[in-house]
Amino acid sequence: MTISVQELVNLIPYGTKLAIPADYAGVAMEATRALIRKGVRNLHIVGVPTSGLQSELLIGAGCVSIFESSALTLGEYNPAYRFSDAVKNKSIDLVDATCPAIHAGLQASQKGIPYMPLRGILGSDLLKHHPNWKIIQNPFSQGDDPIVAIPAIQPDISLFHAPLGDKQGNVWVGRRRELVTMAQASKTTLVTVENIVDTNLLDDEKTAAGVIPSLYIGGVSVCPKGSWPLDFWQGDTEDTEHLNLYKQKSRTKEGFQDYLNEFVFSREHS
Amino acid sequence: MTISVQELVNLIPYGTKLAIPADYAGVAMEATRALIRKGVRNLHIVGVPTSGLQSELLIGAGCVSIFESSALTLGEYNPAYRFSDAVKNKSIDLVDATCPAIHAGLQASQKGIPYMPLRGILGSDLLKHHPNWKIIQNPFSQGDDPIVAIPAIQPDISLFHAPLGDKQGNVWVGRRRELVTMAQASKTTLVTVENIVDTNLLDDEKTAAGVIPSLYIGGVSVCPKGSWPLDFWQGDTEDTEHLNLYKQKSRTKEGFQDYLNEFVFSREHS
Amino acid sequence: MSTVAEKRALICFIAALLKGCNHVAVGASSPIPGTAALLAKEAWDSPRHVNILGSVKNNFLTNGGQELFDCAAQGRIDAFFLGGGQIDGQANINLMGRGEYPSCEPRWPGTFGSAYLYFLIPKVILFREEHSKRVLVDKVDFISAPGTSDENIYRKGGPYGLLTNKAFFRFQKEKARFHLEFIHPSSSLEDILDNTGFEFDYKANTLITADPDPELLKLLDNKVSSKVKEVYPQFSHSIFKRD
Amino acid sequence: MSTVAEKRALICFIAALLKGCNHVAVGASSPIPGTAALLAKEAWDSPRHVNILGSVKNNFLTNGGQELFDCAAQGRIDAFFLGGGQIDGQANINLMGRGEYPSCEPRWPGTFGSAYLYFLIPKVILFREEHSKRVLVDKVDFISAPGTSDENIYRKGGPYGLLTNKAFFRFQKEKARFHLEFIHPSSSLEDILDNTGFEFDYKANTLITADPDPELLKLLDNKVSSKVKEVYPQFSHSIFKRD
Repeated sequence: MTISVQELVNLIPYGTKLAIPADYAGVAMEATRALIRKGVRNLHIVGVPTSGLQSELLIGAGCVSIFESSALTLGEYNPAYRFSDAVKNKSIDLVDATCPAIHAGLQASQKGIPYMPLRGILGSDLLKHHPNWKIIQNPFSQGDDPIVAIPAIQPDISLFHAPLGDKQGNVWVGRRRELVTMAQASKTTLVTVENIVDTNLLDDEKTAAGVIPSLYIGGVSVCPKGSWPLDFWQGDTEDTEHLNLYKQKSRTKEGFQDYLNEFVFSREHS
Repeated sequence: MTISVQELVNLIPYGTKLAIPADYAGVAMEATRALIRKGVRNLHIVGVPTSGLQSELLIGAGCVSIFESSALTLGEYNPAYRFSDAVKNKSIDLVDATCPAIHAGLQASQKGIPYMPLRGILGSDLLKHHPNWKIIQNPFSQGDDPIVAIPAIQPDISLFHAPLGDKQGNVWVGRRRELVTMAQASKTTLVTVENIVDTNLLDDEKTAAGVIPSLYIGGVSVCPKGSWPLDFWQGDTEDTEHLNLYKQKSRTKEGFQDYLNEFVFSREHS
Repeated sequence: MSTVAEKRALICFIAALLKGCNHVAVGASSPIPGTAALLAKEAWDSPRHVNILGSVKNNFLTNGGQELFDCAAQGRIDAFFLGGGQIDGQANINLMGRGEYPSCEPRWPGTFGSAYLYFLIPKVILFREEHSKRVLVDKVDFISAPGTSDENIYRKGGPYGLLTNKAFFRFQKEKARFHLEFIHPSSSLEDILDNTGFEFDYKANTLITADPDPELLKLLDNKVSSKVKEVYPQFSHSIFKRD
Repeated sequence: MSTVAEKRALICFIAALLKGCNHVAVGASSPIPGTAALLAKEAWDSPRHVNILGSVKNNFLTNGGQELFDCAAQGRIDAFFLGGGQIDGQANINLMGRGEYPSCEPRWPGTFGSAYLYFLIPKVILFREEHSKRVLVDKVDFISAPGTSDENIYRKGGPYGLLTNKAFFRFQKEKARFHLEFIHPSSSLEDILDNTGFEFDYKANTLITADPDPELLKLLDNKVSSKVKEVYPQFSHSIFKRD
């Protein structure tokens, strides 16, 4: 029941509101390269709660029109030159948030509620610029008690990389439970996995505890080392040399184009 | 680092707001009997989202002043005579809710927010009688769009029975994730477990996915078959004979007192 | 018609109602709907997903007790079953108790998730075997969950119909009123009029419920019985011969 | 004072600030605070719980990315560290970028969780090694998270102090102003006045930061270094000799 990475990304049309996880939670980098090859445009990225190289590549390749997240960080490899450029040139719209607000927006969608109230944030300049947040009064407080209402964020698709899938279409994400929230909050979810197991992941209560059931999954593709060159919490560590190379190349638009030509357009892993 | 069941229930004072799970999620029945022996009074029970024999016993034994839940059901062994009697005699205060509202109230406490909005409920007579719920307007809707605001439910203590604990104080609850919500929503959590393992449950990512970390746990007691006579999702099935006996005995106040004398007061398992 | 045959006919009747659904959830102590859902999955692979709540083996939810409700709110549950100690002609249901709340007598267990799921699951089938004026009343004493809501109320779901051991009523949302659609062979229009406490629409020539498809019954015995045995051991004992 | 010795002194200084905490959370790319938290746990078993975010091994959270924030809102995190491309005299921090938002130049990664955690964690230690007028400004260009809030704002936490490679300032909530508490041995009051872009309170005889306790340094080398190596391999290489 699995499909190729190419078939997987063909399920992501122009203009998709696409939720992707932070670098530590399993990023579908191979699928991202396939997405760039396919030439997708106008993505509304939701980085949960932040994003990294994946968004940097998509933005640099011109696939993104809206970037909604709490940060775009390459960690030790900062700054993200293509992102910085896009910000400077206003070639993408920014929806800058704070991590718990991204989580709360997804949880509101998960629960089918229009919004979730959230403490904090008041007095942050984020509030001045965010297009959707509202300050409301806490209805249970006698006195003046403003609180921020975070409207639901419903992505069209969540896309990530996970350690295991099974033949029934279930996916194991362990304690990366933001992926569960993302899957439930989104209309559907596409996953690349390191491996497909022969058993049903729900049959063993130990693995069942970390499973996203097939009900929420719209497509699974087997893609070993699918998060390269990023590290994977249940797999390889990051490819330091490659990331340093990226940092060098991406300083200029031309260098970035060279990088894409060499590592994205000329390579079809699946 | 474990304590006896007696020591565990000594951490539950008079007047505790006590969250307990539904029968299918692991009920600390042995601890409940110890609690009755100790003679606790004025409990505010929060049945998450329903309760069964545990509340029936506590109510019958006079330990409860408020019962807040979506149902008290003995399943095939209904009706719950002691509960029915208490309702008729108004010897307990009822806070009748609906399952997702109990979950939402706990999730609001877990997230440190004053309330969570929730769809449905409007037009149910629950709304007329619930002391805390409010109808508010959805701040993101242009038109008239009433929605129920469920205030946070913060229990003093959550009490349940789980399959495994470890020496670091972590507890494994697998996919019974309402127990995670309960633990995070409550000021502290007391647990009886079937067994303590020698390894750290967080060391293996398979088990880690189902762990409540020790940070949230206030006491663990080893108590094999701690959910008897109820069934346990990772252990024995229910003791049908005993539950039929209970049903018979509990028809009258005197029969119930006999039952307590025989199965609660005369037995100290720990 | 024997009770066993009646139950088997109800199972087949419900199975047919579930055709076309993707995901059907069933309460733990609802053996007839549960068996029907398993049968429909076996017969048509529709529903594709059947979730028996309270069961460990036949429940694929992994996010705790809240997931069922979240899943319904996400529009990912297509059909569900509700009962009630009282059901009235506007499809209001009462799971709380008879008499004036809070001192109901008898007090039933409580409202469970009905006050929520009734709003969010498109096809809620009211199922109550007992067909009497005690259960099917003109006005419920307590509305656990209302059958209809005003236009301004967010409501994605609600009652599809009411199935008893005498008949099947289709609920007409616009009129907030039941319409008698099928009369089971063991009953009659007079019997139904005599034993229903609410008014409903009907035609003089209301159809008799068709006998269950023999192929479906065969499938039930040959393919579904072992699964039913796992989930509802006692019930399975009562409806399958070779136990 | 060498850079290595300076970093080791900062570690010991922070460790002392964490004494008395139950649970300290540290960002993945904060090796000095992370090492300090591990050292304090080793030295005093206080904090009892240290959580290094982004790490698999040294992170005991199991409920996904949202748990850190929920945990803070529950009052279960006692201390945390924040930095900032700009920090001003009212303890406002800017992680967004220099210039006028949205076209910041440079644009930094973004606000992360600061706009939330600053309100909810009692002891937030601002830590930024670079002590310059570029970083310590009079007014930040963008308030990612405000240092203080009006009385009516729900706020359980906020800035405790600001530590740089020149000094430690204590934050005075009532005055919304920093007070210079310690000057590191490598600096001086003049140096600090020259390199701080905001006004702050100080006394002429401000104390010099004490040298780190040799016992604590010994513990760092003997007991904590192996753990640090696991979490921050490159950093560990730079501060421990026997690598």
